[in-house]
Amino acid sequence: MLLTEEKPKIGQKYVDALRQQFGWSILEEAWQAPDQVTVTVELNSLPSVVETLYYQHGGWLSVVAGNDERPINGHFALYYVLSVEGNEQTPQHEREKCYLVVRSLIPPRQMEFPAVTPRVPAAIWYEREVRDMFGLQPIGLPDERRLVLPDDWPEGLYPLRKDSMDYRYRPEPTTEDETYEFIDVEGEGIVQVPLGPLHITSDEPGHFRLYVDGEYIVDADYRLFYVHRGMEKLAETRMTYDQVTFLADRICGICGYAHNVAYSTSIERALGIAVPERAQYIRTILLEVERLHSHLLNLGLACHFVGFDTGFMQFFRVREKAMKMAELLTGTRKTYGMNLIGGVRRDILKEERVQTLQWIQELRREVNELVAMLLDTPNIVQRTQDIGRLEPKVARDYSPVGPTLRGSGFARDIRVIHPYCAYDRVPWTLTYKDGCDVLARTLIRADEFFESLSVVERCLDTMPEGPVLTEGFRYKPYAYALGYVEAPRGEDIHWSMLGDNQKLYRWRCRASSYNNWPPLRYMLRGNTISDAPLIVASIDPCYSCTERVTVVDVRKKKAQVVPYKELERYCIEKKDSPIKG
Amino acid sequence: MLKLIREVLKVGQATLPYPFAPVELAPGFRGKPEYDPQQCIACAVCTIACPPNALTMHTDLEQGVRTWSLFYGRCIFCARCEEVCPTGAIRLGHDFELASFSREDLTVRAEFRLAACNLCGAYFASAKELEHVLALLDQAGLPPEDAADRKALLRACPECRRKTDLPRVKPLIQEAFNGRV
Amino acid sequence: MTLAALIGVGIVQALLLLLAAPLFSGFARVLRAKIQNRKGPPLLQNYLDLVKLMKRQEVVSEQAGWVFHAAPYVLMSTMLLVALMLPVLAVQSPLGVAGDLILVVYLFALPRFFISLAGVDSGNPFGGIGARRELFVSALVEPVLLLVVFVMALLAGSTNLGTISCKVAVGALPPSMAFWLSMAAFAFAAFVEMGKLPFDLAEAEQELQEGPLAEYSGRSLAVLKWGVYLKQLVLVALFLALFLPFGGMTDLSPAGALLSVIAFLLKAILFYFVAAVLENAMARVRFMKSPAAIWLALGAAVLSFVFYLAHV
Amino acid sequence: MAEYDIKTDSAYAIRPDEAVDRLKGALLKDIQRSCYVYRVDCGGCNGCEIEIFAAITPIFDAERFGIKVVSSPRHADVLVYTGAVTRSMRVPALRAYHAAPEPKVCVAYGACGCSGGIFHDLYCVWGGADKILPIDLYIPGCPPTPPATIHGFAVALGLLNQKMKASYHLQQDDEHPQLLHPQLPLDLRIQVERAARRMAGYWHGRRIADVFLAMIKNGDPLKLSSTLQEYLAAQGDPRLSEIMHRLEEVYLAWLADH
Amino acid sequence: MDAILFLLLSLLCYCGAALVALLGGSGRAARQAAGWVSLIASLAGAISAAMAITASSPPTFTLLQLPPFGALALQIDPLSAFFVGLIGLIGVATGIYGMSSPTVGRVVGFFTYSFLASMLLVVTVNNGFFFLLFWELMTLLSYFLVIWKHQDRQTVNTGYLYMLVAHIGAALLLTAFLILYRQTDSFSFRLWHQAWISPGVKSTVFLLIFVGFGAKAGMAPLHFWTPATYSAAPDHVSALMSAVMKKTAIYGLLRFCVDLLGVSAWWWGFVILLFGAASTIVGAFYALTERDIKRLLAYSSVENVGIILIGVGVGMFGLAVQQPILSTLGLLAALYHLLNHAFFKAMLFLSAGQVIIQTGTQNLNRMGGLARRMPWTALTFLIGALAAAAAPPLNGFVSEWFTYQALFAASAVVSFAMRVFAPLVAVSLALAGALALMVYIKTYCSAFAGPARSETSASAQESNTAVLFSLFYLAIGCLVLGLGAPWIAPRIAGVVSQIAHIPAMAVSSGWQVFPVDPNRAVFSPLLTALLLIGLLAMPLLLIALLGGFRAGRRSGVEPWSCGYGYSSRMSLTASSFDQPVKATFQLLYWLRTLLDRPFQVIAEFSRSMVRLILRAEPVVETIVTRPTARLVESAGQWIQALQMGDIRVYCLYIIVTLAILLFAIFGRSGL
Repeated sequence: MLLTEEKPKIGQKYVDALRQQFGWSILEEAWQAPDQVTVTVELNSLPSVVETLYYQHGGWLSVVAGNDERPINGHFALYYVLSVEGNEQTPQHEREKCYLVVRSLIPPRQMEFPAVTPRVPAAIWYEREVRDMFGLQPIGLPDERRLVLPDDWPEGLYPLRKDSMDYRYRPEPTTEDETYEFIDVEGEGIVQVPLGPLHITSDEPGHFRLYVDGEYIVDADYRLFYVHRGMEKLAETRMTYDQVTFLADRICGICGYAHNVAYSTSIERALGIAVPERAQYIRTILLEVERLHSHLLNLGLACHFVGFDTGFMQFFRVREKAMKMAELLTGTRKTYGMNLIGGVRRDILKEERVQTLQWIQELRREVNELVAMLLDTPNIVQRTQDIGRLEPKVARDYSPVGPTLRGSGFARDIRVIHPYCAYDRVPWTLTYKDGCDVLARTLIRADEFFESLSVVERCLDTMPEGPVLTEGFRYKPYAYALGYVEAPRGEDIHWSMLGDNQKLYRWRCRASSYNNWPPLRYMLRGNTISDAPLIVASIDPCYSCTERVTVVDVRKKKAQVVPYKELERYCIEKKDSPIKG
Repeated sequence: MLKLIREVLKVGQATLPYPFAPVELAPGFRGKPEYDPQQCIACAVCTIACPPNALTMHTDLEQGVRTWSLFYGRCIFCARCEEVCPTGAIRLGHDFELASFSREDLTVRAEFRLAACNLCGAYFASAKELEHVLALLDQAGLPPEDAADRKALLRACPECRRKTDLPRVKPLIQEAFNGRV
Repeated sequence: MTLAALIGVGIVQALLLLLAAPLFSGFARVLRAKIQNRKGPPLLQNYLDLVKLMKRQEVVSEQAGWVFHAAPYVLMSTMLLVALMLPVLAVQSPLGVAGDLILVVYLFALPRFFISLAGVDSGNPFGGIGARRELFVSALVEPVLLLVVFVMALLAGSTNLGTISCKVAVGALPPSMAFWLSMAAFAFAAFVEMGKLPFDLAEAEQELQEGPLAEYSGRSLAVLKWGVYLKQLVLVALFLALFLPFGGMTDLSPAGALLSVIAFLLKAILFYFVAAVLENAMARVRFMKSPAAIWLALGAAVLSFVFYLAHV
Repeated sequence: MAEYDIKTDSAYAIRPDEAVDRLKGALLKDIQRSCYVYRVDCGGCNGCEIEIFAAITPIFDAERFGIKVVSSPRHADVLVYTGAVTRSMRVPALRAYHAAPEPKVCVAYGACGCSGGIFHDLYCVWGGADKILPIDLYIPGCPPTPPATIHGFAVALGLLNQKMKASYHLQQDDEHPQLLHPQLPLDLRIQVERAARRMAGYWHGRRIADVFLAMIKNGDPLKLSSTLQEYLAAQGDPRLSEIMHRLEEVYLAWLADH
Repeated sequence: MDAILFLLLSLLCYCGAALVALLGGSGRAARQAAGWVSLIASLAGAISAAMAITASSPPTFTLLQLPPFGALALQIDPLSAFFVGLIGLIGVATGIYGMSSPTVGRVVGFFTYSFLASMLLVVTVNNGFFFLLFWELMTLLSYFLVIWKHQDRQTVNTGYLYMLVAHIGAALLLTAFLILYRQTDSFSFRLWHQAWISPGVKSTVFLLIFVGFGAKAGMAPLHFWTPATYSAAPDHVSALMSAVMKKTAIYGLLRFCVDLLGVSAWWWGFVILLFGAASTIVGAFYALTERDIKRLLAYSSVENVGIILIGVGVGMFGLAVQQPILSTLGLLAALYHLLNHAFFKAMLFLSAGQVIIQTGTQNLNRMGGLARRMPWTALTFLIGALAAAAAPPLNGFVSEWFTYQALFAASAVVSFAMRVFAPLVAVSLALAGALALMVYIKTYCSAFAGPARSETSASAQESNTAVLFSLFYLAIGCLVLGLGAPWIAPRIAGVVSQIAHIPAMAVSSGWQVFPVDPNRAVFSPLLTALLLIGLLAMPLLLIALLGGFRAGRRSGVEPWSCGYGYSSRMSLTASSFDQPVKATFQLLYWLRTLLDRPFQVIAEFSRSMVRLILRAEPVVETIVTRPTARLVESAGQWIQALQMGDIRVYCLYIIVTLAILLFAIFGRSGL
């Protein structure tokens, strides 16, 4: 969209730096918002550009979107979305934070692109996904396996290509048994423990293959995307762009509203709609209410997974209050359906406000007691401390998000870095810890819970007047922009491009867990079977949003097999990890 | 451990008596969509708005019948239908006890007659919708001759309407083209 | 009491334990619900569950051999045998002619052998891990149990269950530090053997999906569950027989019988109550850390032995 | 879209078995007071799963009816299928079905489980559990609330009766939809309703607009302001006052136009 | 004389069997013939034992007189009879096994049967010199059996290690015997028993003998040769070595320390007790982490020798403090366990042998699922495993029960050391028991339960009838020894009273056994067994009452693996089984690794030393070694299969040993 010249362009200096370094490879820049810029680069320099942004300018890989733009410009396109936040050498106040999208076009006769993964590991899943959905071959990607598409999907059928198939086309299954090849871990007597897809602790399907030596996890591999339903295709076909908000709710049954807001803001940004202030506040309140019940859920589940069912039950008992709050404010406990493009569907009147404030008081008191009780419980700390360590270096390489990242010492929260809704208007503090373990992540959630209560309270107290909905805006064909929200699990990001028929041309929604899955393997290694469910839960995974785990150590360019003896030693001594670095 | 025991004793039994007593629901709770076929004009706005296609409509132009149907098994309780319904024929109630042994019991169907074009005799719109629009025209308080004109026009199918309207529209179109060229 | 009377008492008490076992586990279940601020299931829920399971089809994995089929029955029969031998209602061991305390301790190993084997035999990956955990924990607990048994036997001068029980009941063993510490160590060991949280490592639902139980279904599951309930109650009865044998019959009389039944039920309820509070107020021990907890019990047992040597 | 439905001749496909069907009646009697439930998530969004969780937690406590969520399908009496049955989950879902003892009750849970919900016709789902296996009970909802879950189980076990009935309405001759606020001019009504919706959303908006329109309809237009003041004073809600005043403005502007 | 006749018959038949095996060719017929002959030999041995044990005085038979060393006489006193019986009973099993097992070929057959004969001689000879001679012969024959099957470097090294330890032990024995000879001027056992020897000398002799026999018995910490040796030897040889040969060391200990010398100090028993306890613990722990099925069984033998030694220790302590009850209990427990162990361990080794033949591997991780392929072998293995894990009421438990009772009795005596240590030893026994349970569950699980983890394992065949017959023979033996305790224990107690020269005491009445004092404890294995079986009716009754039999059963479904397709790699492996123990008791395993190294170095060193000697002394080689070798060579072309180097070395060993012996004796008489 067009921007008037006076508006400051945050992030211009990164674009300039790129132009300086890569010269003619930078073909084009387009601004979608003051802090959103899309830079088209020549395909062969794609990996270098992304690497430069990632490692030299403090970039974090948010999402990669593939797009079949043949009907528009005759090419396939790749969008590498990075949140560029300035490197550590830059003084804090000078760090500009913007979303810089690196775009490259792939001619349809070529159908391949140089993989970024060998340079930036965080891209591993994205590039596998692009291969699955568009049939674009990432050259140099170490992992040949499917990621998103099920095992029984026929070869050579790429769902997201515009000309491949009807969205309803269901090919006959090609196989009745799993054909996915798990990594082979060497070592005498290594047992493969399957976790899932139907496991009591994962309330959602996902298959983990733990390679265990006795109780110790030597390595892990995973197959996710059991929940791949194809909603991106759905949004581009059956639904109109304003119905997609209701679909976005159903990306995830817990943090659906965050997706909803992310989607709505992406469209609103693309269409240049000014959302009323009051609606922004209401969205903020509901986002935080969602965080309330999501964090209580995670705290409860953490108790459940260590066998402390009383804690689980207590947290769930209190959580019902948050659910009632959601029901009162939105009419439903979970999938709120509160957003329309341009605003929200319900206002908050006195009754709701008073009741909510009262529940907040009660929640604050009760959860305070429960958290104190939890930390007071014998062996809780023993179960969580130094378990499932996510080393800062691994975290930096894989761009995890949310409490998972903040538990490893990074103060990174989209609400601060790229404020949206009303987060820059109500005061709140960011929590991060450097324990790198399950305990740190759990405590962050507890802290954030109380912070959320305050945010809701403050928003309710300072809500501005005015309408909650904008109507009568114009639909602009082929406009595109990013929408982002810090969901309870971390940054949700949506890249939406409108079509020309009241529908979306392309919708790429990336849930927070998507970025948290790949480093999970590193968190599992060296722990015991007892810890596995807890570690998985500590990233508070949302399978359905990710819709997808197999990681290959991309730095070594192949499935890395650590000598078994080394791992055995590590498991016992717990130092000098052979996996590090 | 002591903190836990204290908490447990303080709270006591938290379980609600449901189903032996009704549960308390928020006033704005979005429960089962209650359909009032009397009020429905089979205008299809809801079926277009419905994101999961729980509301569908089948029009049989041969028989002059339009069947509206709602499948609770697919409903996502978003209340878009309530939001868009012009006559308030569908409202989300507070009922949530929808469990059912068959898909059939989760369906609500309503069959409406279509109005036939007073010019060509083809079925074109739901009779109730037409009736409702005509009533709205009355409510709109238009000048009587204008209203009669419009009413007459509305009783024709879109095809016939276009044909009827052509003489009036033609100069306008020509003007527009001239302006461009 | 005459041998016939004793055997009669034995049969009665074995039946009593067998029939009351689901009740006590149900009681634990209700307490668990109460601690979670829930209304909880009816007290007799476990009976309903068992009766239901009996009527359900049995599904058997293709990997399972006859050991898998035999294990639940072995568990129940062994536990019944122990139930026959314990001085529960009488202060004497009703079936003392069959064996002594050492036999009892080793009898617990027999079903463990079969259940663990069955866990692996079913081919279920978690069954195997559960079996391994069960054995590991019991390998650690066994020495504790035996040392305590030895101390008690030395105090009483016999490994005969009835003799020890009698001596404690009539106060022939002056309460000493050795006695109290033995009691503590044994209570702990029994608690661990009962597979209660935080030591339900073999059946850890969240980690192992009930471990060796996972592959069982229908009547086998019913018998297995019943056997597990019985094993728990038998362990409690063993603890009570050794350390709190008060209220047991010395002669066969209706009043004595009634009194002994009531006394036993009260003591067992107390044990289950304390166990329920403990198990619901803690997280499961991290499996690889469980030895540390058990060393503590071993420490207590050793200390009781030292006190015995020092006549304290 | 019949042509896109599953036709697979899978080794796991479920073959009809009359003997098992006959047993089902007896089963209900057995499991009425003790019912083990196994959850099979066939690709749901997590909403249903967490609501099932919520149904076993203190506030709703399904265990008081003897309902217990178990961790192995071998123990199950009832299998609860959630999710729209994604392609990858078809075989695991069937494995769970075969792993459970016969006879068993299969429940389709949530909009997705019942029919595929919003995803019903997508390429990577099969659109509801009943496409791949026989379903005995449907529990709609998105997601069903914990009370709905408990009600559903009670119905499945025959403890409560089903409330839903299929209905078929045939248009009658005397059927006339009522006009909303027929006494008021159409454009005023529409303007007020629109403004109310923009200010307070569809749900509050309609109620507020109805109150406001009733005031116009019943009262003297000149006294509207004071009636409104009285009403708002009684309500004591600043936000409501703001909305009502905005509606008043709309009304006054309309009056000025006419 | 009848007993002697049978003994001679037995010896002759064994020799005959050896010759038949050697000369009969490699065919099936020869194998069977040899097997039958050896079967007769074993039965004769058993009969001889049965006769001797009831004889009023020990039957004796003098073969020849060799003046400087005394008479080569065979004597079957109750102790000898007990061991003759043991050899006979186990010999029956190996004989039947040998008839059909392809491993018992010409050479192996020859050595096996001669080995049995040599053991018979060891336990019946009543002269120190000849004892040592036959002892050496037994070692040499078993050595050949060890290195026979595999000729790789590892096995040869193992052979060296075995020989080295055996000879260090033999050297100690030799020293002890020479001391006794100096004291008594005779090699005759009778004189050794009658002579007065000062307590100091006695103690020295005791220590030498204890270490010497301890090494042979595989007592910790001298056990390190056993796993390698047993693992290398053919399965029936491992069975014989573990079940019988080891026991000859116990025989030696009892014969010399208890019978001949008489226990003169309380600490003798105490030392044995402690070493026994250490062996149980070490054996159990190390067995647990093995994944080679034979090494595992070997370590388990270490554990069981420990249990036997505990009994011996308590018994000897009882003798020293003149507590005949204690002695009776201890020695009874020891002998009983010795017998039990022979039965179950022989069975375990034999069935393990079948498993190895079928799967082609000794690695437990690569077996699995054999219970469906070899149900009968699995059943016998299971019985053996239960017995070995001391599950009541099988034989393993009965003897452990006696051991516990012995320890309990010991903790009640006045000696403070015993009061402290006896209960602790009982705890170590309990720990070892629990670990043994784990060991055998692991073994059964990895080999027989679950899915097949290799192709050979998936296509395994049931053992043939003869093998099964021998396995069932041993399994029934286990049951009989367990349930028949009230009838068997008094017999063993009788033997004990004879060895220890104490009055016989009642240890059983009716169906019960008790530790002399029935008030202290009673145990009725038969009643326990009957009740266990009878009570199985209870669950069945419950099922019947609650209508459980009407519900059907459906089998043949995949194991539930969380909804994912099942694969055999998901089932538990042997290595995975013991990892928690390994991680918890790291120190113990670290010690083993640490200690293993020097032993390997010693073995390597001795090997090179032997080479050096050979090279330096070509004279000896031309004069003695080569002719001997040629002689053996001429016995048949089969001998070429043996590595020449080895034969030379061991002939050299014998010669050197004899030379030292002769020098010592004649050197003295020359003085």
